[in-house]
Parts: sequence; structure tokens; C-alpha cells
Amino acid sequence: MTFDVARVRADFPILGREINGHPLVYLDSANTSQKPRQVIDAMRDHQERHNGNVSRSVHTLGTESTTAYEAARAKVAAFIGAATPDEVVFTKNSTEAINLVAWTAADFLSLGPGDEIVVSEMEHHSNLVPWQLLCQRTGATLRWFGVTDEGRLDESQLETLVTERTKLVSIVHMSNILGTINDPARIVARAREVGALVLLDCSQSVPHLPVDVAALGADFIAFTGHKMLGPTGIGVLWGRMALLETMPPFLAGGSTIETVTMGGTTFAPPPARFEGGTPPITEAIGLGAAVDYLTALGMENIHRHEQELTAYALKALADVPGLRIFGPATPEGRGGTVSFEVDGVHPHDVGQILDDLGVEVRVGHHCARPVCTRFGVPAMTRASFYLYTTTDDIDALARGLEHVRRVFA
Amino acid sequence: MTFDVARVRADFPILGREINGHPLVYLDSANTSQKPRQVIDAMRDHQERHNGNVSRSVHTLGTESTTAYEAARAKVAAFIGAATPDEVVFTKNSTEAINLVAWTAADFLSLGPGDEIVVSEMEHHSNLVPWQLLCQRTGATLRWFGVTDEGRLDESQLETLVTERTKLVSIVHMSNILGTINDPARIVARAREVGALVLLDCSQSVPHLPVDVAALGADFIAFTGHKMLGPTGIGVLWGRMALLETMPPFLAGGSTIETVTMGGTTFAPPPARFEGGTPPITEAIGLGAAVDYLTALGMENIHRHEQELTAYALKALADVPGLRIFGPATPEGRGGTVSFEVDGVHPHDVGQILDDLGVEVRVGHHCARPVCTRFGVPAMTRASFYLYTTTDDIDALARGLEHVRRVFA
Amino acid sequence: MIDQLYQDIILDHYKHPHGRGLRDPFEGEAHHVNPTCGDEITVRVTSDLSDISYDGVGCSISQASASVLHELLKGRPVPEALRIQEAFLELMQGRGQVEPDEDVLGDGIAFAGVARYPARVKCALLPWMAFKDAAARAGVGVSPEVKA
Amino acid sequence: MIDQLYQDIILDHYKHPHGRGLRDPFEGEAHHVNPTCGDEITVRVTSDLSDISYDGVGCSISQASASVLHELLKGRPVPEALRIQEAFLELMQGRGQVEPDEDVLGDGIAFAGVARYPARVKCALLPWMAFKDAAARAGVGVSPEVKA
Ligand SMILES: Cc1ncc(COP(=O)(O)O)c(C=O)c1O
Ligand SMILES: Cc1ncc(COP(=O)(O)O)c(C=O)c1O
Repeated sequence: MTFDVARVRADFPILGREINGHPLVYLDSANTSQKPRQVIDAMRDHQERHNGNVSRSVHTLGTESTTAYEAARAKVAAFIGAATPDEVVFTKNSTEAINLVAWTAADFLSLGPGDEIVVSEMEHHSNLVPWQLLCQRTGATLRWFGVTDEGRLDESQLETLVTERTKLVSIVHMSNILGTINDPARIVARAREVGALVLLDCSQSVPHLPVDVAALGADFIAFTGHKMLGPTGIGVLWGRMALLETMPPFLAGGSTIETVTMGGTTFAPPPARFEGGTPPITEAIGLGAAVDYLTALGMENIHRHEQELTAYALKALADVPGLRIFGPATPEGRGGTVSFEVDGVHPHDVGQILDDLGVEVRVGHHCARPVCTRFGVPAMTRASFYLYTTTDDIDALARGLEHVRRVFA
Repeated sequence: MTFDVARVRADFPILGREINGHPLVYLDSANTSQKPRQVIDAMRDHQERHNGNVSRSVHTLGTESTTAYEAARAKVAAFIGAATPDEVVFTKNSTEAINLVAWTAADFLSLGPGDEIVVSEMEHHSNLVPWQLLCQRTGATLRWFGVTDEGRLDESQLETLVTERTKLVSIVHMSNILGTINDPARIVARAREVGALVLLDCSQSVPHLPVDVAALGADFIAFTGHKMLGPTGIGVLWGRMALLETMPPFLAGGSTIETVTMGGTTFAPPPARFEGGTPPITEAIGLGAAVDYLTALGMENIHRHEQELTAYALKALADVPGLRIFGPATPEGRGGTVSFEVDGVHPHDVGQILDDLGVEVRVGHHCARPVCTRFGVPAMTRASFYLYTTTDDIDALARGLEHVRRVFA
Repeated sequence: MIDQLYQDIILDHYKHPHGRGLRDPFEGEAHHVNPTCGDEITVRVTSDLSDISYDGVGCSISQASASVLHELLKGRPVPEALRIQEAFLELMQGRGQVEPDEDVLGDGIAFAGVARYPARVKCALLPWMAFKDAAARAGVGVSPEVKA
Repeated sequence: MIDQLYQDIILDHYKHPHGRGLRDPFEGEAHHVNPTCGDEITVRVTSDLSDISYDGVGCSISQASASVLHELLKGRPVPEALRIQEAFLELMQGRGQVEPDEDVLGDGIAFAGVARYPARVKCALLPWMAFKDAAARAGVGVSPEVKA
């Protein structure tokens, strides 16, 4: 099958929009993706015809909502190869998913001074700050993998970094700033050896690559709906059932309980234990529709399309004078997220001038400030691709960058 | 102005639905409300034309999204009389809002053994379990107000319950099971006297009554979008700025920071400090549209309409043989939420037979099991009203209850 | 459709439950709760199933289901009882697509209609799940060698 | 529209900044960060505003704004400087509706276009906010009695 990007684009209403008089060229999908009709319609249909609260009613609307919500869970579980739908905990985003583990870890890992948590210099703030705070609260120590000049995870110190003291390793699967796709195999093997848990931040990988939790071998993964064609307000924590069962509730309240008296409470099994209060029901249903959409196209096909775009972009950008790319210079082991600097022009100005031409890129530290520090810049400009991106979009970017250089000549 | 309920109903697409061959009679708004066209359209329009991530981009879509998201915050702030929009923290629901305070309280209240938290027997599990767990974690003691036979908060022990040892009082403003509207004035005054903070769980009041945080005098209030015509996936914690400023981040990550290094992080001022990761953007915009809708009708008018319905319902139900109402028997100091039992018929069966007639009520412990225990029943049946409820709906309920009694005669 | 749910057999068992009340002696006991509605049941069994006793609060479906369970399983040879239990579970999880066998399930066939109400399946299963746990604790169905 | 933003005056100040570099002596210093983009600035002032020095990293808007600030405020009598600061803030927060007065704002009027870009207003204000803090620390604008 050849990937029919024109047909895909027809499903995304926003792609028909103009920005400052130019057709929209959306190159900010790593920040948030656009939504196909199918997702928007599923949400509207639910709100117009089936809306009720879940798990709490015997009435028809409540039953329809519960069925749709649990069907979404089953779709997500199948999408990532979970052993059972009950391993899928719905959160509001990746950040909540990671914080769920970080806040409960003090208890279920009995963390204290002498224990260590390992992350990397490549992390999104959402997979760094929660661990910094956990260490502050418990007296545990935070350690981290460095990043090589090529923008790869530096695993050369693996044995001394991940040791008997390590209780948990939390690493990004695909970097949101460098585009690097990490192969977690060695880290997972080492963690197993020393008895540490592994969390993978799959916020950027689940939307773009086939991800199978059994094959990854991790204990937890976190990802977020809005980056994978789904709505805002919904994310996922996947965890091995045997582990989830050992964890205390986090956002406790309605639905997380088994029985409640004023004196004390017993808790429901996972996933209910972790889904306190009314969950993002419409949003979960939207995410289910997004998963259907991605599955129908095939994650292998989507990934191949993006690899082609990445190769094309790396070449096109290499031709722009004064442009320096951060991260792997070839499409191998990297995804369709390319960060760069334009010599003498601050990213804010690059982004602003591109926007004037309808080209939407992200600028700033991309919630990964240590990576900017690592490469000696305060900020970067980033173009990121998805299934609806075309080589025309990349040409528009390259043309736009020429214009940027002219304005700041 | 007379309240034109027919015109209101025309805005709610779901009210045109049939359930088991009968027109939908939706009497479960305390569980979750239905959504008007205006809210559904605002969300769709955002997703189809303006979708971008907030606070992170200089591009047009990002700017439009940020502007819409912050406008929603300003609308919510005005709706509850907040001093500034920055006192409004968006969460995913009430449960997260309450947990935010409960998880950070260990730190900003330096809780420990000897300290006390006071709740009531009337609380929703979401305003009870987080405090139970906080007390477990810190060694603080949980105490509570009882409930009178009439279903009112028993304030007779106020002075001995709220003392110098009390660090925080967290009380429901309107009970989701008894319908009782609590006047927090005495409790707030006593809390001020002893230097305790007050959180009000306004999940059921903000949707139904005019609520003004300045007049209430509390330090925090929590409420949730889906009960006030808004979508799922969005809730609010309001707090006094001076207090929010003393609190550490909770769901830390992207957007909550000022500057990040591997060694440590400094945090943004409220509300950004508490809004980790990509927030429920579309959902906040939907909530903003809901607030516009409610404001246009006028909360006073909505409340009056519901008071009339409540008076009508209390009379209609009193005429059903074998029916016992829990909670205040007159419309004074109570809202449009009426729980009851039908002699000899379990609530599950009541709800099921009503559903067969298109009448949607909630049955169970309503996430307030201690209230059921207090009144000696395992579960209750609850009918709850909103701006689109009519006296016809209540007549359908009364007829349905006759049918229930016939089936179980 | 609602008549499919509230069949006379179910209402009869609800109003006139068989074998209700907790009795001694027993070898296994389990207490189960339905967290959404607060319904509860306690089931006790002897290891030869010569007695099965129960008590609890709940809706007509869960109460009738307990009564039917008692009627069907009490005093049965263990392998047969486990087969009936299997059949009942299958019926309940069949979303209304499974044709019940009256020879195996007796009055239990009246629960066929319940399988079409996802929210009520839990009610019907509550006593059966508690029975399963109680039986496991009594060592029912475990071959004597393993048991020893 | 983008030409409104990147006026020649702004690009000139960006490429040839006035008074850049941190200098001694000073009586108040402040370091400000724009958390979304990582831009930073440090501003130092003497209490009579006889010197205002700064350094940092940032986009053309924030850097040019710092240069203009230096040009406008350095060596001014304090009340006048505070009036100019007020006028610049008002311009920036005016969403493009405020007509700037060249007599007061000099090259600062070139920032009128920035006010139409909500995401960039923060950039333009970064040095001014840092100045405000630095000035407060130096006791600028506080009457001598209160200061003592
Ligand atoms: C009084 C009260 N508090 C808290 C909640 C929890 O709200 P949510 O489920 O949106 O978190 C509810 C409703 O479920 C409620 O009625
Ligand atoms: C690698 C990575 N981790 C975590 C996140 C946080 O996701 P969210 O903002 O949806 O919580 C993001 C995106 O913002 C990301 O790219």
C-alpha cells in the first residue's frame, strides 16, 4: 500500500484553514496533533446522544457511556499490546500519568535516602521534575544519563549509573526535541539485573511508531491523547497488573473505592483505583476513535511515511545556509521531529516570520531545557511531522527559512 | 422574567432522544449534566479551526488557543467572583482539585501528629478519602461533623470539633445525596478564630446557585465542569492567591516551571504552577461556553426554577405510598436533588424499572456511603433536577414509581 | 424487554429466598461487595457442599441469584456443582447470546434476560463470585492429595 | 503586518544594542526569565539612574527593547523615567489600541506593532520588568525619608 496523504488530509478540517493569508502549513505535531473528523464526530455524537456518567448508573445513558468508555480502554489496550484492558489507566495527560507513579512511589517502593532514581538529560520536564520532587520528598538521589554530541542517549556509563541502589529508571522513548528514538533494550536488561523498575515516556513514540509493551519490556509507559489525533484532557498510564495492584490510590475519591466508612476506606482493583472522580469520558471516547483511525491506516505505514519525510527534511534543511541541526543527522533511529538553529536569528524571530507565511513551528526550550543547555543554546526552532505532513510542507519551511535570513540579513 | 424552560430545552440535543421507546426524562443531573448545543459547538469549532497547544508557541494557532483558554479562565473567575483570573486553577475534575490541596497540604501546612482535619459525614467520597489518606500519610487526625435526622449538618459540636488543633476544614456546600445546602458562615468564622483553612466542595452548588467566593469567605473551593453544562475532563480549584503562592507544585512537569536544570527546578507563579503538562484546552473552552450560557440565563433565575421544581417534587413524592424521603422535607435550604427509598424495593430495581419507562435516575450509594450508613440503608434512589427539568418530568417519575410498586407488589 | 429481566421466577426467589441465613458449621466463607451500589453478600460453604448458607443486602437480581445458587448447588457432588457454576458464568457473560440449558441451570435460566443488561450482570454474579472464593477457601474441588 | 513587528528601528537596536554589558557600580540588580522560551536578562541600576546596564539572551524584540530602555531611561530624572516606563507598559498592554507618543517614548514607539502579538508582549516587557525590580531594589522612586 502506498500511503495516500491527500486522502488523509481530507479528514482534517483544520488543514483547509488559512493563516495570515497563506494555506496552513502545520509543522508542530510534536506539540499537539490535529484531529480528524472521525474523532471530532465521535465526541460530538457522544455528547448529543449518549452522555451519562460512567460506572454509577443502571440507566440506559449511563450504560451506553460506560460501554463506550470501556470500549475505548480495550482499543487502547489492544493498540499497545497490553495483557488486559485493566492495565490501561486513563489520566488527563502524560504528565498526570508520570506523576501518578512518582507520587505513589514513595509508598510502593518505600523510597528513602540511599535509593536512586535514574532519568536522562534528554527528558521532557514532565519526566524530570516529578522525579526531582520525589527525591526531595524522600531523600532519594536523582542520577541521569547524558546525551552525546549526536543527540543520542549516552549509555556508556550504564553499569555504574544503574546499580543495586536504583529503584526506578524513567527514560523517554522518543525525544520531543532531538527526535532521537531510544532503544530501551539494554537499559531494561540492566534494570532487571538490579531489580529496578522501568518507566518509558512514550508521549512521542505511541503516536508515531508501532509500540508493543510486551516487546518493550518496561513496567510502565505513559502517553497522551492530544499528540495522537485524540482530544486534549486524556492520557494513559499503562502498568503491569501485578505492579498496579501493589500501588496505593493517587487521585482518590469517587470510583476508586471498594467500601467507605468515616474511619477508613478499602480500594477497588486497578484501573478503577486510579481513576478518581468522573473521568474524561468524552475524551476517552475521542481517543478510542483516534486509535481506530491510526489502526486502520497502520502504524507501520505511518512510521514509513514519516521516515521518508524526515529524510527529505534533513536534506532540505542541510541546504539552508547557516542552519545547524540538533540531534541525529540521518533518519536512522530518529523520528520526524527536527530541531535546528538559524545562525544569528533567535528562534522566536524564526517562528514569528514563519508564522507570517502560514508555517507553524515551535520555538523555545520545548519543555526540555537541559537539552538546550547541553547544546549551548537558550532555545531551538523545531519542525515536527505527522501522517498528514507532505513534502510540500517541508518545501514551504525551507522557503520560509530563506525569508527569515533575508529579514535578518 | 419567567424562566422559559421550553426554550432552554431546545438547546439540548439529547433531550430529543427516546429511551426504550419513551421520551427521555433525564433526572440525573447531579451525576452529570447534559450539554447545550452552544458548548458542543464551541468545542467542535475549536478543534476544527483553532487547535494548537497553549503557552508554548508564538504561532497563530497557538496564540488563538492560548487566548481562548485564558478567556475561559477569566469567564470562570468572573462567574465565581474571584479576585483575579490567576486564582482559577484548571484541573480535570473536582476530585483532582481536592487532591491537589490534600497532597500538597503535608508540605504547606506542615501537617503532623496532633494536627486535625475536619470534614463531615455528608461528604462525597472525593472530599473524604483524600483527607483520610492525608491523615494516614502524616499522622494527623480526621474528625467530622455529623448529620441530623433531617439531613442537616450538625453544627452543635462546632466549638469542640474545630479547635486550635484544626489545620483545615473541608465541607460540602451542597450535598449531592441529601440536597442540603450548607451555610458555611459559622464554620468559616470559627475556622478564622482558630486559624484553620476552609475548603468548600462546591461541585453541586456552583452549577445551581449564585456562588461568590468573596461572600463565602472560604480559602479554596472545588467544582467540576461536567455538572454545570460543560464537558467532562475539566474542573476548577479556586484558591486565594496568597495561599496558592505558598503551595508547592502537584502535577509537576511542562508549564509548571520557571527554569529547569538537571540539579533542580524553580516554579512558575499560580495558576501555571499547578497546571502540569498540556491542560484540557478544548474542555476549558467548553466550560467557558457553559459559563456564558449560565450567565446569560442568570443563576438567580436557574435557582428559582429549581426551587419551584423541588417544591413540586417533594409534594408529588409525598403522595407515593411507601416512599420515604432522605434529607430536608421542604425546599428551604436544599436544592433540586431528592433521594428516597421505596418500601420493599431495592434502589437498583427502582432505577431499572424507571429506565424502562425512559426515566433516568441514579441509584446506589452516590459516592456518599457514610450518608447511607447514617440513614441505615445500603443505597438510595435519587432524582436530581436542572435548568431543563420540567414538572412533566416529575410527573413521569411519580407515575413510574407507581409502576415500580405494581411490579414488586 | 423489562419482563425478560424481572421474570416471575426471579421475583419469586426474591420474595421467598431459599436457604437464606448464615449457618454453622462451614469450612469456607467469603464476603463480597459491589462497590458501585454498596450491595453485600456473605457466603459460607462446607467442603462437601452439604450446606451453602448466605446473607446480605441487595437488589432482586442479586438476592434471587443467591437463592437460585443455593437451590442448584447445595448437596451436589462437587464436580457437578462446578459445572453448573461454569454454565451460569458463561450465561451471564454471554451478552444475551448464550442459550441456557434448563437441565443444567434449572431456575437459573431465568437469568438469561439479565445478561442483556451489562450494569446488572454484576448483581447476578455477586453471590456466585463470593461462592467461588468461599469454596476455594474450603478447598472445594481441590483433589485430596493437593489439599493435604 | 509582520513589518509592523520587525520595524527597522527594532532590527537596528537588535543588531547594534546601546549600552549592553553589565557594569559597576550599581545599587540594584534583577534577573528575569521568560519561562516559555528560556530568554533571560539581568539589569543593573544606580539609584539616580545615572547608569543602567544589562546583559542576557533573547529574541530581537527583547534585546531591542533592552537597548531602547537604556536609551530612554539612562540619566533621566527619576520621576520622568518612571513616567516613560508607565507609558511603555501601557502601550504594550493596549492590544494595539494605544497610540504611542513619540515625545515620551522615542524609539519605543516602534514597539506599537508588538502589542498586536500577545505571545511577544512578554518579550518586549522582559527588560522593563527586570528594570522595575532592579530599580525597586535600588530604592529608585522611593522618597528619601522612606528610603532611610
Ligand atoms: C459533592 C460532590 N463532590 C465531588 C464530586 C466529584 O466530582 P468529579 O466526579 O467531577 O470529580 C461530586 C460528583 O461526583 C459531588 O457531587
Ligand atoms: C516526551 C514528552 N513527554 C511528556 C510530555 C507531556 O505530555 P502532556 O503535555 O500531554 O502531559 C510531552 C509533550 O508535551 C512530551 O513530548
